[in-house]
Amino acid sequence: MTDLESFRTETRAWLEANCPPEMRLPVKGDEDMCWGGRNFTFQNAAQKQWLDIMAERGWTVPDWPKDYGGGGLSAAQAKVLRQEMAKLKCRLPLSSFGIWMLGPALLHFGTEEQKRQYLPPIARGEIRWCQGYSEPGSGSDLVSLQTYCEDRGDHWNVNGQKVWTSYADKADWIFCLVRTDKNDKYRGISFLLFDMETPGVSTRPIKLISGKSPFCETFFDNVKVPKHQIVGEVNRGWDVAKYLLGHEREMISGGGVSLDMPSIGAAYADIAALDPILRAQMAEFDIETMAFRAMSEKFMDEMKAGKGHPAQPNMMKYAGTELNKRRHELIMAASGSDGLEWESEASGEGKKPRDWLRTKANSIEGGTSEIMLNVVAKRILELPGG
Amino acid sequence: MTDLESFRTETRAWLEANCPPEMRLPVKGDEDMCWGGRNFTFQNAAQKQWLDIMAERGWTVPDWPKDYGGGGLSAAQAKVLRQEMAKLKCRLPLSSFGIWMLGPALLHFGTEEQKRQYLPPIARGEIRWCQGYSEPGSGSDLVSLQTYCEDRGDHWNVNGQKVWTSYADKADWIFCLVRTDKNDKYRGISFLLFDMETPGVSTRPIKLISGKSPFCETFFDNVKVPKHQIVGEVNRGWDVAKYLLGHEREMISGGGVSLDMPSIGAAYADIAALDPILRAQMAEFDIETMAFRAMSEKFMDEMKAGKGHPAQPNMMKYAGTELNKRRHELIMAASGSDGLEWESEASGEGKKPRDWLRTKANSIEGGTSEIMLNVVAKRILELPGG
Amino acid sequence: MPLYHNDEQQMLADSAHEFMKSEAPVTHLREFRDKKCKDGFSHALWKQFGEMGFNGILVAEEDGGLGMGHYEAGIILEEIGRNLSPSPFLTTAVAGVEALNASSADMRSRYLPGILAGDTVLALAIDEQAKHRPEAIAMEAQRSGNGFRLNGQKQFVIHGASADMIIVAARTQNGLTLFAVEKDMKGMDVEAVRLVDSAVAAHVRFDNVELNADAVIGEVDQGGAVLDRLLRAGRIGSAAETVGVGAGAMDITVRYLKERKQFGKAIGEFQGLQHRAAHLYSEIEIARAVVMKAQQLCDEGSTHADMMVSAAKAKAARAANLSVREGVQMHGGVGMTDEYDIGLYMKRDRTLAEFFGDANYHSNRVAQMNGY
Amino acid sequence: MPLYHNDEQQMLADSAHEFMKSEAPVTHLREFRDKKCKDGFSHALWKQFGEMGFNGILVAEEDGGLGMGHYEAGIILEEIGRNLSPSPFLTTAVAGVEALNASSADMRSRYLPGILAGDTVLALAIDEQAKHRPEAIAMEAQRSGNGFRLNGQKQFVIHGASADMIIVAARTQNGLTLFAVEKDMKGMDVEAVRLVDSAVAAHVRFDNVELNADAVIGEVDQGGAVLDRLLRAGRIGSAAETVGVGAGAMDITVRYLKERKQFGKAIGEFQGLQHRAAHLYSEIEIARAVVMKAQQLCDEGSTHADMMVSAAKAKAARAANLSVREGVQMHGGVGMTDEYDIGLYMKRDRTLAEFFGDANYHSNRVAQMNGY
Repeated sequence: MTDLESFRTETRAWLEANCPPEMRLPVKGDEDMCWGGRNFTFQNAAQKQWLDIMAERGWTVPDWPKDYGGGGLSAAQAKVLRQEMAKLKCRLPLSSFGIWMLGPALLHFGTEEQKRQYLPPIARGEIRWCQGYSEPGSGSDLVSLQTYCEDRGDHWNVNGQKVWTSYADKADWIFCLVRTDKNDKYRGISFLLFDMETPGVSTRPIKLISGKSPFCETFFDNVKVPKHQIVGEVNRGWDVAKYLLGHEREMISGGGVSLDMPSIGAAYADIAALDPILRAQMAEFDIETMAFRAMSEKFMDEMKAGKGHPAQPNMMKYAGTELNKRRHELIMAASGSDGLEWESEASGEGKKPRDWLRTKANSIEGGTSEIMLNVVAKRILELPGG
Repeated sequence: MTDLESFRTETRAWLEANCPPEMRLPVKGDEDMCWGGRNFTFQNAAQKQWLDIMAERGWTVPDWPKDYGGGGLSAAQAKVLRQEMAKLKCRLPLSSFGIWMLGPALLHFGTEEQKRQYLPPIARGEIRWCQGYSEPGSGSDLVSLQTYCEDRGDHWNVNGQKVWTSYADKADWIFCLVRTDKNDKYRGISFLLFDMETPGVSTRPIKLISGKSPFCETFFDNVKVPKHQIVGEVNRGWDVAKYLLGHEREMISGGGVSLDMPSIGAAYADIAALDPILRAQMAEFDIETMAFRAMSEKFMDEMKAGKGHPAQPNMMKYAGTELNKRRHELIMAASGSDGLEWESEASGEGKKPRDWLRTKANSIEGGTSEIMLNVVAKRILELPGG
Repeated sequence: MPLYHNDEQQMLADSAHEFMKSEAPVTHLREFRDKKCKDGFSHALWKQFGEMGFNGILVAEEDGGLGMGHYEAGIILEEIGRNLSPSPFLTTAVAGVEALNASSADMRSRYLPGILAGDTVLALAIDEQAKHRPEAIAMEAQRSGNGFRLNGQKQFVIHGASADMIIVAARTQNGLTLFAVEKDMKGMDVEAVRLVDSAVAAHVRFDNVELNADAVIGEVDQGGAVLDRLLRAGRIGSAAETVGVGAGAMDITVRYLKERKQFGKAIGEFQGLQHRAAHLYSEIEIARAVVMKAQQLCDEGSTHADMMVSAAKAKAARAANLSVREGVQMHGGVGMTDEYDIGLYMKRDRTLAEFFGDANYHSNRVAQMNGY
Repeated sequence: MPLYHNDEQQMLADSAHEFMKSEAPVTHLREFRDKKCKDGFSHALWKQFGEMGFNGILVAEEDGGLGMGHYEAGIILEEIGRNLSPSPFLTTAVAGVEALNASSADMRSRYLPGILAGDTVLALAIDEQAKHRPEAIAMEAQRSGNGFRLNGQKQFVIHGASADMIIVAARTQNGLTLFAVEKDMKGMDVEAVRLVDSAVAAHVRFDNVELNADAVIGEVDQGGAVLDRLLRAGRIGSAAETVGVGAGAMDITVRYLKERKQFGKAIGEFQGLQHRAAHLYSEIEIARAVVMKAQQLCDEGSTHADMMVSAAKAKAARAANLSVREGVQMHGGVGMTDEYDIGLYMKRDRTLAEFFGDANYHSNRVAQMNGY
């Protein structure tokens, strides 16, 4: 038996013994996820128990070094752990922007001190982070951000506003892009960390067309931040941001379309039988789905083998999100007036139309379709200009 | 009886008496049209007779002034003449770029001398004109034209090349945009007329993807042109060109889609019955056709009433040509392998695929779809930039 | 008739434009929505519609109306669409009135005065399933004494909970019959549902609802023709409103393209967006043209009217759907927020798309009418 | 299996790429076309295909072939598509060989050696009407002595006039049977027709053509399964060639966007064209992925192969059609001239679209397989 095989056997045995049955039920929504943090209310004792024993082994962040609260697993071992958790339907013990975004940035750009200070509480689910990138005036043109971070000698003083800060109203700390030099667009941005309880920080949730959302507007009014809470060099925060944006787009490109999305025509065969035009659209869409599913498989295979074009995630994000929007347009057409109900028990308080409306953001968040196409045109097709 | 009504009665009687029966048969192709000119071979005696008697009344150009060979009819009378000719299925006595393009330009910009010299031979079908606008390096960006026209004191000396000069190999004279000032893009262009038999002029037909075509490349190698053969002021030829481009686009916007285009699904009902996806596409297309037909009617009505936006022909040209291309894609799909035959008697030597391929030029010639969209964006929607 | 407004129509358009802009703009919809207004529209506004004379457009002069046509009704509806004005105009003064125009003098005098005054509200109970399919009406009205007994269910009855009268289509022995069913009849169960666009529709269940013979609109078993008339008016009317929604969404989007700056210039300077905006303009113009053409054919009583109405409904739906989708996308993040109006256009477009049959339904209908 | 070439496949791809580029590039097609070459392809090139070993990809090792799969055949076909190389590879070495693989050892030994050597050319007589519809084969083969008598007609028989053997699908008493019909049989009338892409197809009429029993491919009445196998190979093969055509058209168009200057800059700088080019790239990538997936499923003998093959054929056709349409449009005027290559891609795309069923046919097939 190879080392990896014995690791698999041991892992499965441990998971079977330690993962509480409640944590092996399907995740139905945000309420079933563990986000951690100072103010988090655990769904039940099992959720807390599962977090604690996984954190103890470093398996909330299996491939982080043990010194920073991780499991110190190799990539191959981490994959085995993921596979075994999937087989046993174990829930993620902890979901966190700290794990997905700040962690990788700190591991790559942070000082030894910063890693020791910030990573272990992330791994243990003690501190919940949010991300402060977008501003009202800087969406696609992120680098035009205006939130100003002034050097006051012994501290930074931050003034400005962020938008689309997911769960800002629930997070403990924020990692944030701020302007430290007004005269240099790219080399005037820094990557700053601070506590959301610092005086001068306030948040306001954003209501979307689909209803309530985790997104917030976040305001900074003379927020004082200690000097050492910058990641990387002062004025070189754009390097950190670019590194993280790559991460985000890969996440989204993977998540846009479910890989086992079934035939939409089969799901609405009764409607298709009555509406030959919709049937034709569904047939075309089923083909698009099958084709994109194959593309996703190819993309993943190539990524793993280091073969794909580095800008390919942009293409995937574009195609996947546009496809998902189209899917929900078809669902609405198939659902007719049932799909219009917004406040009724039968409709689950408008689940279908809210889902449909929510998909419209897919091609905006994490880089608009237009930005994706720009990147494909320039970096893959090498078209000139701009 | 009003004057117009009696004009209608008289006109119909005259047409019935004078239009030869051969000239009342449907026009099946270019070979049934009378283009006139020095080297034109009349199809038959009737064609020549019809041209001559119509020219005698000035009715080859009914609304031009009588002094220049026209009929001197009012707009209302000219419309009555068109209507009565349509009712009796009289063919056009003369088709000519001289009538459609140069004539209007001369009437608007020409000197009295130029009008008296050039217009009557156009009206009588004695001189056939071609148009020299596009150059290999200047397609959509017409104003970048390079054919250079040098002032040699007692004459102009022309060097350069034109493309897409329709029937240049059959025309007697050319009206042509040339550069007279290399330092001013717009105000360095002049509108020049000269005989195609002038030494240094040569032409070469262009073969299209659809087969033979009336288009030519035309080369000028030290062509000497008398000084007075410029229309309008020297260096102000762009004004004339813009005036004419407006004419051309209106012509094309009207001509792109036949107004009584029948249901494509009805025409291919047998195929539609076997292919539900094609049927759905045909249903969508029939709706587009009906809608565009209504739009054409509205556009014409508004134009006549002086109500439409002056840039609306650009929208019509865009929408009509894209629709026509789509129509031929559907015809090809419905025709299957029969529609692939290129050289066979059964296929009329590939009429369907040649027509299909020819439509691909619709959205390029007379201003590309991209240029039309630019104009709509800027002049109608008033979007900024460029 | 040329395809543009004559002077009288232009005056009507100007007055409708001013009226909706000042009395029922998008803020009016927001206010009603946020108050969770039970009926989904303002009765005071409906009264004003009456005062403006809008409600009499399709009512004959001898019945106290203006005796105008679908073209003029469409002028009002396009402005309603452009402002997302919530009102029972389409169900009551357009589709409802067209059905009543086929009814007896007695019935006309029962309902038309209230409609003209902006007092009475009508709803239409046609659909029985999630998709519009009037060919397959299954609900039955059985003879019962001098009258009828209704059993069955209807859905997507817009304004069904607030209507004074609901026009109900049901099978009778030898055909279809349309009934005028007053509110609160015994055996009726009306369940109000808020829709995505904040309109309120109802599921209506009929359990042995007893009707008098005078509830019949037109003749017994002859309701098919009346229903066709009602549907034609509803379809071309909703198409006109749809064009208004599409045009309104386009206008605010084009405005946003001029205002919003990214990468140091207005985003409307980017050719990628310019071309899509210009294409959208073309689609909306064409949709408006076919809607106007269909209105004219209806008003002329042309035999081609029915097919052109379906073409218009389908084309308007496709164009407006493009407009709201492009609208949200071009607005970017703010387009997803409730604070901006573009999402409200997307929601209204969705409801209108289903009302009186969607683009697919009407495309298929055109194919069938063309014999394939 | 991962969805990218392994080392062996990459070597094959490199050699096919080099071979087509040097031996059968677009100029090769032009030369043959302008000479009005009777067969529509070069027999010398076909011989070279044999020498390169391409023709043995789908032939079993025991029959002298390489025993590879559809994935590898697709590698050759994509390069054929990219270079518009005229050859009988698809009909002979792909679809034809797959039918022969289901035949007796005797028949295999009769034809496979000639195919492997690049001597023998096969054609396929399946379609009887303008559209591909193998479900509705009407042509009949009646028992006659020890053999059969064929009557009927076939069309769109590519290489039908130059083929050494034509595989003919016909109805027999209890099913379909496939026959290997040698050239110049008595009663056969072969009318060659030049197609839009300069390939030569034939209308073939069979008037009491007498065949021996050994002309049967596989078993009598069991031809349905053989035909399915032939069609599957032809469909996924033509899909791969179609991806090559689409990718080739895209490549020359993107190159043109970088070269052509208007308004003082390369037209590829205009965002309107950039976005369309990037979208096109996305479509071609996705089409290639689904074609590769379908090839793999075929090679694995998966039960999902058939549906994925139809999806691949449909998607490849849509993507390549977009590519050639965008290609001509983005080339502008010169795209309409015979002098530029983009029009040749449009023409080849058109023929490939119809070969083995078009996108609509296969979309419908996917819907049916999904039970709707």
